[in-house]
Amino acid sequence: MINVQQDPFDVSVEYQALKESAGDAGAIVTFTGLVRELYDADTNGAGNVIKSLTLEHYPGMTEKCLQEIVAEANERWSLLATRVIHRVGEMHPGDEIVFVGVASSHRQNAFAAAEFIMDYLKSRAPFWKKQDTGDGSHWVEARETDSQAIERWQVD
Amino acid sequence: MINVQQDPFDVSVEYQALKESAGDAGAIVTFTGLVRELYDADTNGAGNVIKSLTLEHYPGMTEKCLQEIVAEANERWSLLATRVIHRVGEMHPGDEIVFVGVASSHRQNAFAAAEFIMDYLKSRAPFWKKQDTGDGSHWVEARETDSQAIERWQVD
Amino acid sequence: MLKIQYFASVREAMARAEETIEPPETVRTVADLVSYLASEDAKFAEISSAGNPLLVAINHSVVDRDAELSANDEVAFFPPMTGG
Amino acid sequence: MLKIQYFASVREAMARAEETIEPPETVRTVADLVSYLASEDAKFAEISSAGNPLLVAINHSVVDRDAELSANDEVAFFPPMTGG
Repeated sequence: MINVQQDPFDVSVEYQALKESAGDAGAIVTFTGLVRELYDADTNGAGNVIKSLTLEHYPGMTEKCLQEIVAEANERWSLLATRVIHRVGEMHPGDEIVFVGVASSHRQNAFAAAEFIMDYLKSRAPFWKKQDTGDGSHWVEARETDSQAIERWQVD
Repeated sequence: MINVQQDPFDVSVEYQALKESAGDAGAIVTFTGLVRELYDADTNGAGNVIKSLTLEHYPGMTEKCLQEIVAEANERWSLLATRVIHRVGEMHPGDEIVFVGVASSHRQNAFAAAEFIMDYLKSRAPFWKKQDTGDGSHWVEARETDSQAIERWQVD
Repeated sequence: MLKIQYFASVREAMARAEETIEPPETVRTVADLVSYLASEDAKFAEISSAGNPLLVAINHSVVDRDAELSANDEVAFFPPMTGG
Repeated sequence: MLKIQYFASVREAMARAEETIEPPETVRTVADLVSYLASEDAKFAEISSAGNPLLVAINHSVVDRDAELSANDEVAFFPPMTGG
């Protein structure tokens, strides 16, 4: 299940849905990404307090891209269920932006698949963040570490 | 927070507690281990349907061991909050046995720390599983893959 | 006819989200299209100048500059993704 | 005086969870203790025979066979862990 939505989501609802649709799962890994109040020095909001974050996406391409990432994860690891939710629109510190949940028979597969989905989502899915620090807003720059993160998943 | 308990736990309560105690977290990873009905051919319950599972532990050593694992994870990755719960006693298929939750500023640290804690918990914490397949019960044998899993975390 | 879309910082710089254009027949690849748009619009010339990471998608898939264009393609320009 | 504890399959095979023993003074290391217990109890001899993975902890820490024992140590014997 893949959702791109304005509305907040509820991690407990998503966990239960994952558990119920997974059948005989031995391992469930969830990742939740949240809006942080303080951005690091290595992003261009260096040390600033974030008042709000606006997420833009490319409707149509986003869903296609997330489906491809999840299909690839299903092919690499035997997954019993997956859920990916990404919010768009305006959010504030403490808000949950993204949820990735994976159920599998074994923990190694569940961990690997959840991290794989997040790594590809970060660098390949067409989402863009703009942050407002109170004295003007600016687009978040892509992190070098995020494009490097997907290299280890690449099979020659 | 580390708990070894007979009682079931509630993943949503644990997630919320983690989020609240973490402060300005950017990433929360949770792992939940569940009792599977069907064990794999590579364990000695080969292909059998599990009726129940009984978890024994070594009170005192278990808590000490989990505290050491969590302390090591905190030292390696900058974590904002961790929660580890392991149930003991009798459980049934679908029941949640173990919960590991980690909050951090960045996703890579949260994923690595959660998987590290689970890998060490599996091979180093004194828990033992006995499964009842209806025609007698037997102790689960340790998996080679579990003792191998911790090798990659070892720094020379 | 090509449907052009702009996203995020590119959309703001171009001051428009989309447009439909009819480039000359010599425009066959993404590289050709980028040169053509840069020649038509100073803003696009700046956005697509060397050193600025500009991604291109044709019909919802990211492509290289040597990808070929077909009639009625949807071509999107945007900066590196920063979701998650 | 040593407090000995047995867990899981080892506990079942020994048919007891714990006991307090007073080994002879020649028992200085874990290896000495294993030999001594094996000489006293055929069940322990089987459990600790070559090929059977038997772990040992002193005062809640897993140790090697050459670890030295002290008076009043809590020594536990158990199979490889299978939690999680």
